[in-house]
Order: sequence, then C-alpha cells, then structure tokens
Amino acid sequence: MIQYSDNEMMALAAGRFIKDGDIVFAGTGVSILAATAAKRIFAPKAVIFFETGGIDPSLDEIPMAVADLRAMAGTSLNSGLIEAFSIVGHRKLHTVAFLGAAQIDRYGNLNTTCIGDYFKPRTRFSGSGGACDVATFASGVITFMQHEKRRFVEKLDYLTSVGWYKGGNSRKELGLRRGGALAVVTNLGVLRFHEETKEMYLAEYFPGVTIGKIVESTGFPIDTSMAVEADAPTPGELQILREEVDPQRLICQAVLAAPQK
Amino acid sequence: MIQYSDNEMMALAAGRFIKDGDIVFAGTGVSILAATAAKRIFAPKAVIFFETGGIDPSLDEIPMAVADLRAMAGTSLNSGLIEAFSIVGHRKLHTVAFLGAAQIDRYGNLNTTCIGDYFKPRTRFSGSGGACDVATFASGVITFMQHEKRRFVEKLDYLTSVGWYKGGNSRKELGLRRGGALAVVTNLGVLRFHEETKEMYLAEYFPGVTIGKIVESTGFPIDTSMAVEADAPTPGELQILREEVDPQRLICQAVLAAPQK
Amino acid sequence: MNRYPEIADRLMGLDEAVSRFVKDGCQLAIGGFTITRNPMAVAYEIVRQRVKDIHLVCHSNGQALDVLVGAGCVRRLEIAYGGNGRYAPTCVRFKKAVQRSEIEFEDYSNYQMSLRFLAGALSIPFIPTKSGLGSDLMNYEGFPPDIRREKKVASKKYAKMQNPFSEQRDEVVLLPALTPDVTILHAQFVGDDGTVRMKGLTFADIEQAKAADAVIVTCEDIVPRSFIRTDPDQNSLPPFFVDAIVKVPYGAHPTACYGFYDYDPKHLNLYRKMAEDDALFREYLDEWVYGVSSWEDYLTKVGMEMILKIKANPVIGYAPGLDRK
Amino acid sequence: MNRYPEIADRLMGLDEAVSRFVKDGCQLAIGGFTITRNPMAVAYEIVRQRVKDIHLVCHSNGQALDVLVGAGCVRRLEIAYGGNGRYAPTCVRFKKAVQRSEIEFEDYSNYQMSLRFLAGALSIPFIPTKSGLGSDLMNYEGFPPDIRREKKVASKKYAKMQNPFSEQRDEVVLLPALTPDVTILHAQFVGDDGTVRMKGLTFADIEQAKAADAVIVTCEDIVPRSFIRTDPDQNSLPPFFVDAIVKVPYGAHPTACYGFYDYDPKHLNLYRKMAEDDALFREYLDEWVYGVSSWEDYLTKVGMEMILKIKANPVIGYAPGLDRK
Repeated sequence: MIQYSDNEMMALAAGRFIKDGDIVFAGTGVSILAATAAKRIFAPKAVIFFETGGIDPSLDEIPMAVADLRAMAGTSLNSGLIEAFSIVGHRKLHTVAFLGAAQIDRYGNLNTTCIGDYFKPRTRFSGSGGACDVATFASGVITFMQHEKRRFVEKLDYLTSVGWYKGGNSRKELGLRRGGALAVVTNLGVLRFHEETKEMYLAEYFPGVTIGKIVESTGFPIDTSMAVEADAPTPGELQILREEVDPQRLICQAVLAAPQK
Repeated sequence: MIQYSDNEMMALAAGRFIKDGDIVFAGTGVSILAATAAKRIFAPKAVIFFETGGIDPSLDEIPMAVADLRAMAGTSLNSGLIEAFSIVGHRKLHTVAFLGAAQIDRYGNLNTTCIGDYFKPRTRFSGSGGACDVATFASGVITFMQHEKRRFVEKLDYLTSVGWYKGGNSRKELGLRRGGALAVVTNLGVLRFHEETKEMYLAEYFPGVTIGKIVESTGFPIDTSMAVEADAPTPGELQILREEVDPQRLICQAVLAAPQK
Repeated sequence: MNRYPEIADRLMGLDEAVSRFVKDGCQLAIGGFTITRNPMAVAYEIVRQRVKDIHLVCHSNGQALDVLVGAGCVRRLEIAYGGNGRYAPTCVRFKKAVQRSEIEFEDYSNYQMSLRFLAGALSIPFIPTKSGLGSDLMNYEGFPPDIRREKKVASKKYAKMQNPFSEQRDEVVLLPALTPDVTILHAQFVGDDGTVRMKGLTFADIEQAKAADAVIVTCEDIVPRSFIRTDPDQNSLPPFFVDAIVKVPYGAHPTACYGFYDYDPKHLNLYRKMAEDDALFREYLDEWVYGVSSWEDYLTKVGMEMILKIKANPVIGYAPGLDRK
Repeated sequence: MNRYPEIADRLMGLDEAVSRFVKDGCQLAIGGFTITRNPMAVAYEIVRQRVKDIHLVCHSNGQALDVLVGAGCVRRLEIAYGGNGRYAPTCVRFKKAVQRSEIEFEDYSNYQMSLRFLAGALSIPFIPTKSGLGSDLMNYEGFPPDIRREKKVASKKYAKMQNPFSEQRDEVVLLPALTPDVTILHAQFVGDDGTVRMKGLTFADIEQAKAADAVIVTCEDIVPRSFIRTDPDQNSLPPFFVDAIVKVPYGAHPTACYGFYDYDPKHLNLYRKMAEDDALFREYLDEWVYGVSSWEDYLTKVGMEMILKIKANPVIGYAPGLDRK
C-alpha cells in the first residue's frame, strides 16, 4: 500500500483545483507544495507568484517564506508588494490564492490575528499579512486547515479575511466585485460551499477517514450528503512531489504548520 | 566686445539662481542650457532631472526633448513619470523648476494651453505637460519668456500653471504648501516678485537693453525702481556653454523657441 | 512560430494585432513620450485599417498621437501634452484638429494622467493629488455632459474633497482612474516566455499596460527565456499582461528606442513641414502609411544611410554626434 | 573616506548613523520582509544604544522587528504581519509583547501598509482601496483616542467614502499616508555617487524610503559610479533620498541578501528557541547584541563555517542545497 503524509494528500487535493492560465498566489508550507504540484502535474500553464513580488520563479528548491530568495530566482519579474497585490485583483486575470488560518467559520471567513480579546489576546498570531488583501481581490481562495473543532468555529474571535462574509449575497453587498471561498482543504478532506447559501459542505473525505470523524472535528453542523471518497495520490504524483517539488523533503514529510497555539 | 546670443545670456542669468544641492527640473531649449550651465559653472552639486524620470544624466549632448535618449544616458536612475513628479514635490528636497510659457501674468501664472476660447482657440499650444504639476509642487519656478506685450498680459487666456495665483497669500490659501514663481528670465532681463504682494518687478535688465524697452514690452504696469544692469557673460562662461554644455550649438545660437503662434 | 512555443498563441503580425484589439470607438492608450519609443508601426497600421472614433488617452504622446489625429482616426482625446520637443513645440495635426473643432478634447497634466493610469493599474476608482488646484485644468471640462455617460468616460473630470485625516483645511483633487480597452507599447525585448523588458526610461508605460483590458507589444527582438530570466529585476511586465506580441525591428521609427536607435531628425522635420499643409499631409500619409506594403518596405524608404546614422551606440544608448538640427 | 568624495558627508559608522537619525520616540520603518534583507546591523545598534519608545511601522517585517520589540525599544507598532515564515510562524517576542500588553499596536494588511507608504512617497494624504471591507481590521482601532493626537499618528485608522465617480453604491476605504521619521534599509550596492541598487525583490523598500524624512542605507559594498551608472535602469534610489550610508557586509544576517548570502537557518532556529524564554532571550541579547564589540566580532561569532554554508551562488542568487531544517 502507498504511504503518504497529510501534507502530500492535501497538496494534491488542492492542486487539482488549479487550471491552465490560473495565476496562483502561494504562501509557504503545504500551500507552496500544492501550488508547485499543480504546476508540475495538473496545470503546467499556471503561474505561481508571491505577495512579495516574485512572479513565476523556477522553484528548484521550495521556499520557507514568501520572501525566501527561492521566490525571486529564475522569475519572470521581481517587483514589489504593491505590484503583487495589484495582480491579485486584476480584472483580466483569474487568480487563485492559497491561504492558511487559525480559525475558519462556515462561510469561509478566516482568522489569522488572535484568539481571545483583540487587545488582550490569549494567543496572538502573525496578523493579516496579505491574507485580507487576497481574500478581498482573488477570483477564489483555497484555505488549508488542520481539521479540529476549535478551528472550525461558529464565530471567529477576529475576522481577518473575508470569505463569503455572512453568506448568500453578503460578500457582493460589501462592495467586493468577485472572489470568495472556493474550497477548504484539511488533513481529513475537502470542503466546498453551497451555491446559494455559501455555507460550507463536505465534498470529499480522504481515504481512511470517516465522515463521522469529520463531523465531530467541525465546530458547526455540516452537510455531508454530497461527500465522496477522494482519490488517493498515485505513485506518479508522489514521485513528482518528492523528487521535483520538494527534493529536500522540507514540507512533504512535515505536519501542517498552522499558526501556533 | 564679446558676442553672445539671447539664449546664452538667458541661460547664464537663470543658471545663477541654482545652488549646490538643488534638484533642478529641466525642460528643453534654453531651460536645459540653463540647467546644464548651472551645474557646470555655478552649482556642481546640483542635480538635473526630467519629468520623464531621468535623474542626473551625464548630458554629454543636449537633449532636444525631455524624452530624448540623452536624458536617460549615464543617469543615476531611470524611473518613470510618477516617480519624477513625486520627487518635484518631496518635502525633503529643494526643487527648482525651469518652465516656458506662451503667456504670463503679473503673479507669474502661466499659460501653455491656448489663445482665445478654450473650446475654439485661435491658437492651441501643447498643453500643460508637467508644467501644472511642477508649478504646484516645486520649491520655486523660473520661467523663460520672449519679452513681448502680447505674452506679458493682464489676464491669461487660460491659467495652466499656478504661480502666485492672485498674489499675496492666495497661493497658500489654495492649499499649496510651498513654491511659487521665483523669477522670470526673458530676452531683455530678469523679473522677480515682491515679497508681500507677489507682483512682478524688474530686477535686472541685460546689457544693451533699456528699462523703457522692457516697460513697453510688458502688458501690465511694472515696478522698475529696483532694476540694475545684469552682468554680461564672461568669456569663461561662454566657453563652457559652447564647448561643454552645447558642443553641437543646437541651442546656444538658436532663438528662443516659445510655443508657436 | 515553433521557436516560441510559450507565446505561439500571442505572436502575430501587425495586421492581426490591430484588427483583433483596436476596434472602432475603443479607448486607446499609447506608450512612449514625444519623440521616444512611440509604437509607430502599430499607429501606422491603425491608420491603414482606417479605425474610426478612437478615444485616445495620453500623457505626453507626440508622433503617434499626431499621425492618428491627422489621419482622422481619433474622435475623442484626453491629453496632457501634444508636442514633439524641439521638432514640433506643438504637434501640428493635433493643433489644427483642436483649432478646427474636429475632435472632442479634455486637458489634464502629465502627473494627473500618469496617476489616472496608476489608479487603473491598482484597480482603485480614483486617486488624490494636489496638482490642479488653482489651474484652469480644473475650471474647464472639455467633454459635454452627454459624453460623460458613455463607456470608459469618467462621470466627471475630477472631484474635490477635504482630507478626512486633517482638522485643518486641506483640499485635494480626486482624479478618476483610466482603464483603456487597449494599450499599445514598443519595447526593446520580449522573452520567448512573454516577459517584456524595456530599457531606458519607461515613462508611464507600465501603468498604461496594467490599466488596460488588452495590451499589444511590439519589440525590437524576441530573446530566449534563459536571457530574460537571468536578471529578472530588469524586466518590465510579466507575460500575463500581454495579449499580442509583434516583432518589429525599428518599430518606433521616426521616434527613438534606447540602445537601438536614435530619433530620425530628418523624418521629424519632414513630417512637421508636411503636416503644416493639408494637401501635403495627405501626400505624407499616402507615401509613408497607405502606400507602403510592409514594414520592410517602410524601412527601405527610410533608407540604409539614415538607418546607419541613427543606429545607437549600444553602450551609450543613443547615436553620438548625430546631426539633429 | 577619500575614495568616495561624492558621499563623504554621508558615509559613517553604524553608531553615528543610529545616534544621528534614530531618536527616542521616533517613527521608524524597516525595509526587507520576514527573513530577507532586514537591516539587522542597524537594528542591533539601535538595541545597543537603548533607543526607547520607537513607533515602528511595518508591513511584514520579521527578524528586525522581533529583536527591537524583544529588547524593549518599541512602544508603538503598526503592523500587517509579525512572522518569520517556517522559522517562526508568529514572531515570538512580538507575540509575547502583545499578549502581555507591553506595546500599543494597530493591525493593517500588507497591501494597506504598502499603500500607506506609497501615499507618503507620493506626498498625498491618503489613498483608496477596497481591501479591508468586511474585515475586523476596519472594526478594531488599536490605538486609543489620546494617541491619535500625537505627531506621526493618523487622526483615525481609516475613513470610508462612496466613490464620487460612480452612481451605484461603491464604497472604498481611505488609508492615511505614512511619513516615517526614518527608514532603515539594507541594499546590495551603493555607488560612490550615492545611488542605491537592490537586487532581487524590493518589497516596499523604495516606497518606505521615499516616504521618510531620513533614510539610513547599509550595504554589502560600495561600488564605483562608473559601474552603477552603466545600467541605471537597475537602480533603486537616487542619491538625494539617502542620508546615511554604512558599508556592512553581511549586514542582514541572519536574514538573507539575494546574490550574496542565504538566511542562516541555524541562527533563526536558535533565536526562536531562546526567544521563547525570557531569561534565555536576555542571554541571547547579551551574547549577540550587547556583548559584541563590532560587526567583525559578530561575524566571527557566526563563524566561518556558517558564512561559507550560506554564501549565495552569485548566479542562482541563493545557496543551493543548504540544510534549511
């Protein structure tokens, strides 16, 4: 039987969302693994770029931060933050962003700021960085999460980045022209959002994971009626991940790095 | 007796206003002659730059337009229009701009747009270009003019670029933090502005020019009580102008190119 | 075409680039500045295809603007400066068109137009500046109210507001963003991956490109990906902003292209003289635009002697000692 | 000094640069991003000089931010992101300082902070964006009203307005400009004419520099004017924006500098572990900041073995194969 890590399964499950021509906004960890896997396996004409301004780097080694020198080597262009964010929101581009978060709610809104009171937090995280910006501007956002009840919550302690906001048409009513939460990829499965209500539902559960496990790991009720089992990674996919995408095995074998507790 | 052209006299008279450390915004024609003369004769630590974004070019040959390749050769930096105009207005820099115009009024406001009705002009000129912008932002503006009654007018047909606006404190009241008309250099002499009223007065008349000639060439009454005769160019100054600044004698020997009639 | 697989679908001839992207009534932005790096080959092709009713948006475009206005392709113009430096203090056909009320026009300043392109590039609806306060630029709206309701025309020339972060009086001008249907540019290099590299001054070309729905880039040459990606700090535009790529050596003639060739003083002087007279100007168009069968034909007319004279010293960037009178 | 006549009055040591430009209570912007091109030598010197009550304004600064916050130099912080990539998903001393209410802080996003620097660089009082709509960034003001009246603090976190060019509802966020008292940067090259050239990504360094009253640039080396002016398209800042120039090879260590050296994973891991514990963090500062007598002394502590390991391949830009766990 094929052995693979959570990160590998997540990267491949997320990578399948990427299409040729997409402009993919990547972060670090499983996000860059997914973006690179997408380009090498599913969508060779996708373009990976970073909020720091590095556009289409060669990625011979995997960056450990979006400002890693590996995000600026072999690029088409090294620009700056302002140029990068203006790309995310450009009307002529279809941009897909990979994000991570400490908390998510049923509408795909994200918290990367704090747990507890904003002014006296029990836990402080790194903050928005570019997350609020890409959640505002990208054509779609795919979020990576550790699937735990305390992370899938009824109400965020702080809404850093807008997903479908309060559901239904509320995102549009904020004045945001496009975008919204496309999918959530966790260590247990893939969640998507209902067309009308914009509520999260279970789309796929990973091999070896039960629907019951996912329901009990989610802090709000979740529709599982459409769930199907995801395909396991193929040996060919894993080989590309391990030998081409992450030859140093910095991310493939690690556990998902969520913001610290 | 030393022979020299109007342009040479004007370039040297204007160049003397430039101090070391000034950032000099130059145009074409006598303006670039003056800026380069200033740097080579009076203020070697001045920096010449163009609205097109060329900063401190080597100017081995004289540019015939602000987008001339000679404005981007040997520079410290080749940037763009937005960067250039943000330099003109930067609070930490003392910026002096050379401009030309078709009409000027007693407060040093300039017209480079049209003669006659704006919508059906008798004569249309090039328009503001960067003139309105540098008149807004520079620490001081020096304007080159052909000294004719129809150019020194009571009322501009179109106020393209603000000098002292309506005189007195009116420029500040517009919301402009600094700047204003520093001097006007014509083929007949140098005009400056009263400290309080901001009205134009005659500061210098060139050798061989009478005050009467200047009064009759000016379309509004002008205070001549402080006028002194300007120094003629020295042989050394002319040599630098002709051999280093404009070795091809493109501007030195030409007549001043004002916007066309 | 097989040499450039990554850009095969965007590589095309001038005729196709113009017919696909430059439509009657479109809003068009032109790169370059007065006598430098104007996309002249594209401008001539627009004239040849007799595109009509163009809404031109420029800061200080010179030669391309004047040819397009003179040939009757332009209905509407937003502009800061219509001049060609010492070769035409005011562009001649532009001047005549305004004086004869042949075009609708609205004046801004160079910084204002550049900021409007920047706002378009950043996808923000407007941008503040102090420039314009006290100027008649803010007193005369060039476009009448009925035009204001048309696509791509700002609903008003500008707005004014108090700075909400200041308790003192602090007024600013808000300028509406520009988002042209198409921007045309001439660059030194395009990589076979589609990356654009301009050398020398870039003016507002990059903002103009990012603000647009579609971008046509002509270039001196197409260079290998390995070259253009070895020092990507120098590059100007990533591939995904570029919709049509046309290789046109000397494609900016008679304007200049840093590192490749200087402006052509003889042609600029000839143009000015012929533009002054309506009949002569028609002759100019017949001879230099309608009457040429290809770009090679055009360059043959320019002549080897002039091509050699204007050839830039590749290190100095221009042609030292060129007779520029 | 005689080798660099044009910049003689701006060439100085770290001690003089900090004592002249980084005052108690000043507003300070830091160049670089998380683990790359942080001006660490200047940050350490600020700690050594025990500058107090700094008002730090950053987008995603990492290592320099955390050292300054940890050492107690920072009173007030406007920030988008306090993290070091995989080496510290949240910067440790920043995290503790917020959790313990030791600093005043206000959150923005990276684009918001970058746009605020851009507004400062353009001398405009504010800039619009859609980013922030619906986010708690716009619901929580970090600073209480009494701070709002102080110098360099915006009178409010943001304003909202209707786009005056649209008849439909179209709300935008207006962000106040930032104009720091001083910006500190680390660059690869400074010319002996004062021109700055950065290689690789520039983040928001250029906007941060142009927005500031004073700029300190440390650099890997000072190079001849003839080199830096041969291809000026590559340069980042003209001389007149730079107030202090300090040559500090490896001046960004333990963060990376494209083309020169990679980040130092061993040091970043050591730092994170020591920062987790108050006593150990004091030891870290004693050993690596207070206890070093010169930059040469610091690099000697880093050690030749690590210096060779992190040395960048000058063509590839980083250190291929470096053990980065």
